[in-house]
Amino acid sequence: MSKIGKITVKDRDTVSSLQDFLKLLLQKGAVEAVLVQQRLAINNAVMPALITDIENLGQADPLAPAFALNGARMLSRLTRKPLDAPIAAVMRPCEIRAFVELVKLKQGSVDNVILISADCLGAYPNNDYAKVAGMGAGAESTLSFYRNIISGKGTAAQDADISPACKSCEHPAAVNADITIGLLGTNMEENLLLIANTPKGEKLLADLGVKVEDEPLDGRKSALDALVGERIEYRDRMFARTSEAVSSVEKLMGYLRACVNCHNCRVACPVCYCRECVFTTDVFDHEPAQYLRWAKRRGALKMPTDTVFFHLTRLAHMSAACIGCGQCSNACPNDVPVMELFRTVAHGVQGAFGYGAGASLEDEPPLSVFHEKEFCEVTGGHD
Amino acid sequence: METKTGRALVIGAGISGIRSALDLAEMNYRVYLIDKSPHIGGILSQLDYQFPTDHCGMCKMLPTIGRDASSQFCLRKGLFHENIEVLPGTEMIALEGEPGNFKATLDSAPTFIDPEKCIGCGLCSAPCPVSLPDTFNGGLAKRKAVHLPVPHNIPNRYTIDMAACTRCGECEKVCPTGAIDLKTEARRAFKILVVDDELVVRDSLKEWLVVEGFSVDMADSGAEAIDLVSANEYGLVLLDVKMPGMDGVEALQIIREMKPDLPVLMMTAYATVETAVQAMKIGAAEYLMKPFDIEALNAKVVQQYESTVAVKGRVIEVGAVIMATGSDFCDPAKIPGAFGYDYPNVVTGLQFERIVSGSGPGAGKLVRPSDGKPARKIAFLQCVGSRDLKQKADYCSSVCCMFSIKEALLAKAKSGGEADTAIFYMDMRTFGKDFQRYRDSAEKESGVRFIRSRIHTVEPDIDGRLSLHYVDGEGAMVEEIFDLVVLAAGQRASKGARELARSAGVELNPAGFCRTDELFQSKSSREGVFAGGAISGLKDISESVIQAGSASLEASRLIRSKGGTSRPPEPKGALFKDSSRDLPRLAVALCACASSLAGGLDLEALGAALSRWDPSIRVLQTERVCTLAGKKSLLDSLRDTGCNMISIGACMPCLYGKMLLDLARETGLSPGLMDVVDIYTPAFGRGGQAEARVQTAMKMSIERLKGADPAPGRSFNIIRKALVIGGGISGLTAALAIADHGFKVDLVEKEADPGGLVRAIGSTIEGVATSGVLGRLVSGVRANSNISLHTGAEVVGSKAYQGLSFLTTIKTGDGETKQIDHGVTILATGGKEAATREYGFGQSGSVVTQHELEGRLGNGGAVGLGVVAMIQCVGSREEGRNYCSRICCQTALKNALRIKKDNPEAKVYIFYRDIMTYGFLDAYYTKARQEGVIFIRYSRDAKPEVTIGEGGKVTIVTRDPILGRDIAIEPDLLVLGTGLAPNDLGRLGEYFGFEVNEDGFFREAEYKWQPVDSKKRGVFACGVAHSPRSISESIAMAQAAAQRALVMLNRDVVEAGSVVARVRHGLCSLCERCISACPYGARSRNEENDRIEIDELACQGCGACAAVCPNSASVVRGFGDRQVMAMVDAALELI
Amino acid sequence: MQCGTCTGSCGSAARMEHTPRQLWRMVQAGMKDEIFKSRTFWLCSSCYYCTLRCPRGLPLTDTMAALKRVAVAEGYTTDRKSAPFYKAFLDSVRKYGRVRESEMMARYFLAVKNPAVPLSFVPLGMKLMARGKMDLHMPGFGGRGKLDRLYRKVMELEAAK
Amino acid sequence: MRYFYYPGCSLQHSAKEYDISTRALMRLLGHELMEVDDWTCCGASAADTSSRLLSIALPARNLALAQKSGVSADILVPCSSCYLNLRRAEDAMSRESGTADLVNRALSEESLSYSGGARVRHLLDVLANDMGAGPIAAGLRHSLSGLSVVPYYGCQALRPFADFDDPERPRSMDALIAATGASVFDWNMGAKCCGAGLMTTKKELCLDLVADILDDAKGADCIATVCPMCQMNLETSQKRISKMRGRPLEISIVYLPQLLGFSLGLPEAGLRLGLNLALTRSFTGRLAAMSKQIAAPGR
Repeated sequence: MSKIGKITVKDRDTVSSLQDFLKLLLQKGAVEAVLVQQRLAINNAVMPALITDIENLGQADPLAPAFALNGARMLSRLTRKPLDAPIAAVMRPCEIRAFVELVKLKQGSVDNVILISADCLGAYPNNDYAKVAGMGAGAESTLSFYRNIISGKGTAAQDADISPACKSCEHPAAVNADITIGLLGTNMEENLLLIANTPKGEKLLADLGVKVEDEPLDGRKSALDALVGERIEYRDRMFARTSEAVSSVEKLMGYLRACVNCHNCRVACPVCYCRECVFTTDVFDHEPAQYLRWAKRRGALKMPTDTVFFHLTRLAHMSAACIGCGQCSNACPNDVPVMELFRTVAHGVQGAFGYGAGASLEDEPPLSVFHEKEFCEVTGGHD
Repeated sequence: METKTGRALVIGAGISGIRSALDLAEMNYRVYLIDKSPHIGGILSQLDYQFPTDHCGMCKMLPTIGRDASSQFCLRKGLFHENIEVLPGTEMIALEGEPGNFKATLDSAPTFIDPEKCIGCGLCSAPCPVSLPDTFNGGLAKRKAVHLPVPHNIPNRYTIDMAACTRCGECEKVCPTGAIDLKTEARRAFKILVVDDELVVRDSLKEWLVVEGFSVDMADSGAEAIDLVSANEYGLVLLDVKMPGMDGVEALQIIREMKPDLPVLMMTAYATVETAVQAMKIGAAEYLMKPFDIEALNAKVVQQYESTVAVKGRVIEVGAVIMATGSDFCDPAKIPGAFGYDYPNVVTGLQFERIVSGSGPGAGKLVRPSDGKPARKIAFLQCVGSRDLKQKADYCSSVCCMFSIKEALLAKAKSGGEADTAIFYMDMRTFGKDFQRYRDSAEKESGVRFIRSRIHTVEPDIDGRLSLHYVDGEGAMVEEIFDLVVLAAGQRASKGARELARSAGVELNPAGFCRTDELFQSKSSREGVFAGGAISGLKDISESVIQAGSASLEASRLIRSKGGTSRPPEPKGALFKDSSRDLPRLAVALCACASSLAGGLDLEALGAALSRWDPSIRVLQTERVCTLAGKKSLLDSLRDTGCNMISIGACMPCLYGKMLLDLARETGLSPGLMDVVDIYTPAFGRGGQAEARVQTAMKMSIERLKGADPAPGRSFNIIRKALVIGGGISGLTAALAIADHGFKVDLVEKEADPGGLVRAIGSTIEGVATSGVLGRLVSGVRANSNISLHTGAEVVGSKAYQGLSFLTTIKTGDGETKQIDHGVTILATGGKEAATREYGFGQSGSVVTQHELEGRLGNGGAVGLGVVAMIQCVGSREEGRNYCSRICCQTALKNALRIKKDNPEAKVYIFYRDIMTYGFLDAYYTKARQEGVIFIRYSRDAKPEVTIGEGGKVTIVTRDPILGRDIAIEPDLLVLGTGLAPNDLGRLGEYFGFEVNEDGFFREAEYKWQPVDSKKRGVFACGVAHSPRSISESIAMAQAAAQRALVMLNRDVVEAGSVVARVRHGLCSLCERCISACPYGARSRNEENDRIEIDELACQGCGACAAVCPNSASVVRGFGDRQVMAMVDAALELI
Repeated sequence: MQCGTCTGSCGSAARMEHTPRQLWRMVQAGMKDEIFKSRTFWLCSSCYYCTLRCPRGLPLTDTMAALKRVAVAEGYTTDRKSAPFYKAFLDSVRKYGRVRESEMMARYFLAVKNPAVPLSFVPLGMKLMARGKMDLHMPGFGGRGKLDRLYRKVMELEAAK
Repeated sequence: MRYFYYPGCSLQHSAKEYDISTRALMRLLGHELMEVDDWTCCGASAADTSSRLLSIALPARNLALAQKSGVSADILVPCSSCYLNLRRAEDAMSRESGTADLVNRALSEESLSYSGGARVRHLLDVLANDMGAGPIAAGLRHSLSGLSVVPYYGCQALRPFADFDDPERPRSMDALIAATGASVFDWNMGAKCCGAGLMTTKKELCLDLVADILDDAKGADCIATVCPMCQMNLETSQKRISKMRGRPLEISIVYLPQLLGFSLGLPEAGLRLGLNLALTRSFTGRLAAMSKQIAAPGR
């Protein structure tokens, strides 16, 4: 049973109460720095920052429904070599899961890192968030987001809604963070839960002097189940739609027609960890004569070339590690529904291997384990 | 002493022969590898699946360093190594001279199809009117008289079964290359004299023989026969035994005196068989029984005829001979008695393998031979023709238990788990490494039923099914109906063993196997002639491979001692021009005969199309490029082109391994810049697409060559010294073997005296005192100036450097540390008798281990013992130590027999689970029972209960499974067979980079094919450190390990293959996936410079790393991304 | 080897208290009393199937005979019929050199002392008699004690062994 | 050919017809039988229960008698049990020198001795291998065409000495029966045990064994035997067995020489079918009909 502590919310200001908790981390010297979303002075934009000064935590807004980029890549940069001192990273569940994948790919380490994650009720696509948050309104937009949810108004606001990735996300709570900040199953305008999922998390709460108890979490569980249920329903409709949309090579080409080979999706993808993508190497520096030959063969050659190949390759490489954060779609300048395609394929791939990307550090990635008797129907024999 | 390149003859090209030949070839000896059959591979050419992986894996025996010297394709298909001359269809008929200087006479079977001309097209087979049972498929299918002996061989040449051939000549007519010559003239010239007093017999024989194409004379009496023989040249005489006047035997005697080389076949009625047998003793070749079975008669006559037209008398000079003709299976249908083995749905294990083989008669479907219906209930009967005194087979065939378990699992797999499989056995002999766990998992996880009952008779049921009666565990008679019954047909000495023994001048044991030294099992009775593999006894693949290694080691040692050297490795690389800086200029040669075979492919059009595809290439038209003439004409036309790459479009690319190397030597181009493309197969079938497919194949080849990397593999330094850890029997043997080859050896032993486990053993079960051999080895080691023996010492650290180079630190007895540099390491750390707390051990002086008993018996301890009980498998073959220690059953029998000998009145009870007297050891089990030792079985779930009473009095209560009730025994002495446990390997694995299995034994690279190698290059293991084994088995393994080490030590440098992986560090994200994907442990992360590094010697170029790497930071030489993509593009061009 | 072939081949095994395999085990274990209290070995009809089939070539049928012999010699009488029958037979032979079936059966019936036994053979006797196959006369040759000397000597030699 | 003839006790009494038909058949086929002078019982299965030595000595006495006559000929034995005992004695006498010594000491009481070398042959062996089907086919008088004959061999002619036939799937009677024109009934019980001497002491068991045999022979016209014990066991309890099994299992049982003799035209005096205990009415009827048809000789 998890150890549960509480943050009492003062003045129904969830954001500043959470800031106070994060300040405590630095005050008590539990960590040297905190990686967390903070609100920038200009344009009311929200971006991750590595904060060492307590004062700067006054701008921290981990609950903002903004998701500029997947922070797992930032954290991987911080932890590729051993850290001298502990840091805390406050991230969304999908960021935590991406980070778990990166750790398994030796792109980061959990040593000296405390992972903190608040229940995630979704985030807006980047363009929409600017609209929703307005200019200069500070954290008020964050508080109103949650008020709307509590009052049953939902997440839609000003012609915008949280992204399809969030709507189809079945992991609103990070079970593999050291500390989960619980919004569900409690009245978040009065109390936030501090759930220690790991010995590391328990130790932190103890160090901070947070009073903990073995409280049953029935209310939280039913709230979570309800939310996940909704999302799975949405997800499965999305899968069905997408599967149909790409059910043949021709349809797939149509699905990806708007791709301009900008590779933004790859850059935004937290688990696409290659230092340099093979599509940017000389392998794809085709001989000029080659284009003409291809064109002759078919009568017409779609330009740019290698777009479908690019997405298929990325699917081949990364669908086993895809954690479904949706940053690919977020990054696409031409609104190619990349996330939908990836999630649909990833669901099949991960299901086939009985693997859940980001679920646990212990599960070996499918491609790194070898089972003698696996996929007989594919390998064409008993062996 | 004159030195010359050592040569060796290896007889038998099965698994053992191939191992021995490769061993010696890798040592740079010249090797002749001969086999009676027209193909290599032996029995394994028929087996697709092998324990423990249920795959093949024979290719793992190919050289792992200096790989480019050998072909790199499936060993079941063919073998090419530059130092090996493979001579199929060849027998040794005489061996003269001295060890080191033998002259071996070889006869080759007559070739009715010229292998140089046969291209394996198969046109000859279609019109052949003869249909007979296909031996390759165990008679389950039919084949023609002109046939492929093994369907998957490379090169695959047809042969004619002359005994079945009707000489209709149809095949001769259709052969496109004129390869077939039935030699009808030779047959007519072969004159046969028929001698019989009965006119009817003479006439009918003459009629048959003339039809068969022979010339026949007749004589009606012995006297007339002698006149005719003196006046004419006959090829053969058929001589009646019983004739008035001079009888057959008398006539034979005279004929023998006149013409000793003239073969005579005796003809006899049933009544005079004994006379005919007598006649064979005075030189008759064979006898035939009247009334004649025409086919049998014909076969024998043809056999004689063929031996006269055989290519005779090639004499080769060799220093040593290795006999590796393996063993055969008995034919259950020929076992006298009504066992019901002749129903159509009763098959042998081998036939079963063919049934489930993809190249078998049913394309691998699990069906019954009688009607092709699925076989869903399958019984496996063990010990058919083994452990059967009536068959004069007082031995265990050693391999069948595992064979049957594997087949039962195959049946499960092939049927999707649906098939019910039951193995009927007496003792399940899972005595090898990991056998027991395999069996357990077959039983528990796959649901194979194990029923301890010997089935006597298979009875027919309705609808082709079979009924078996057996006594079940409760002692009740049960009848069960099966679809298919599979017989574990016992092993027999190989069919030609007797003739071979005669021509090689070696002795056989009573079972017909080669008689060997009791401890040095590769030594035959003739110096210089060695036994490799199953010819020396009953052996599975792993043991055969070890035994073959032992034989090649001994052969090498002998050749060397007689002044033969290993040829120094030829400098490679320098031979070939470095064209890496030249622009690629590619020639394409298209062979016309491939096109004519494929039905008139338009090569001009093809050439034009290729020129359009890449105008820079040069197209040459050629023909019969696979022949010497064709090669020469190709060379001529190549000469002026200035091309530095060539792609040859022809048939059967695999044929070209050796030719490409020749071509390379003559042109100076690297073989890596040549390619042979099969344009024959793609031209077949499917209508108008033929041209397109051939074009595609050629274009792919062109693209492949354009991207090829011709640089030879890198060479690495090797320190030509060995470290042997452990000074027991294995370590001593290995150290001496290496030192005798002139290399320095450091031998590290942790005890003050060498000898290890063997010191606790007085003698072997065969009665050989161990002190003798141990003494000889120890004094040999001490006297050998190449060996530094460090006693009381242990390894405290080691570091590996690039190439084959280790620096190892040892701490000697007096606390000093020493550093030893060496290139190879042999682990021979041995084991110990396992400790136990079970069955009251330690609570009573009457409870002892087998070793303790052995000590007592040595001092007359048997006298005064009334009742002795022994419990086997103490703490073993169950989780904890779930393996068979292999030696405990024989130790128990040895000690029990000793007790019975010293004190016949003593009663000895042995409580056992399965008696593991594999091979010839089974005779001791027989003997023990004859001597009155009583064997009582118990099961893992119901062990004997031992209570220790007052004064240490021992009582054993156990349930006798036969009587079905408890029995109690109060022995004076309870002896526990606790088995062997490995010595603690400490950090050695870490130091030398090998793995240890869950039981603490060394983990070999591959159980069957690389039993003494570790995955780490240059690190080997032998003896009990590897797995429990007897003294002779340890010695053989030590020799095999030394052999593997010598292959490396014998080189100035070690060459990696040219196809190896490479890392593009600039692209690498250090995700380390390639490290876990590499099956050879060739990759590691260098923590100092944060790079992935490749051990090029370990890398075998398999490409797993390149496949797992997402951005081609890991690449395999010769398989670049652009190159492969260009090939893919070429492949898709015309689709 | 305890493979069970003997039991599996035995036509009488189903009616034996101990199967042949068990019997051999009991012999090994020296369970003499129990063996001779059972009728197992008396059920052996000497069909020699077990001998034929035993993979170890053991003379099993002969061993059964040996058990019968020991049983007779040591006076085990579990089987009330067998021993008297064979004794009657041999006595008849001793006396006449050849078996006189009628006299032999009479001796046997007397020995088993069970009136039901002879009655069960009445139908057969009647049939045989009807066809003149029962020789009710004294034998035409031989005389008393035809093989006395041979028997005596054999017993003597047997005892001396 | 000349053979010593050892009829054995049964053939004197209960198996008279076997003795008579054997002698008649052999004479008809032109062979001479010399009855061993003063022969005595072979000990049957009884001697072995008393003394192994006796079980060897009794048959060895007869071998000694044959040897004493000075004639060299095989010893023909129609009774399987006698055959086995004589054969076994021969085997023991020539292979175990100790036994041979003791036995000869016993035999010396009657001034007899046996030095080994006798060839003990079962009647079936002689019929199948020395004569073969040829003479039968050649001399056929009454074709048995239409008759289905079951070859039943029993145990002791075949086992443990597999001298002349496969001990589990015997075939030697096939050609002989076929030569008479009859068809050979295809079954698997030819070498199974009838219970032999157990009929006296272990009747229940024995009836079971016989019942199995009769059950499998159902559909045939008669069973041909080559052993008095088998014959008697198969003959005597057919009614009881039919009741036991709840179906009619009556079938005619004849000795092989009777069958062969009949087909060669031997009169009843040489066959004595009248002495058989189990002949069905229909069978005797068919034989009677056949005896009126004369086959073309020399087929």
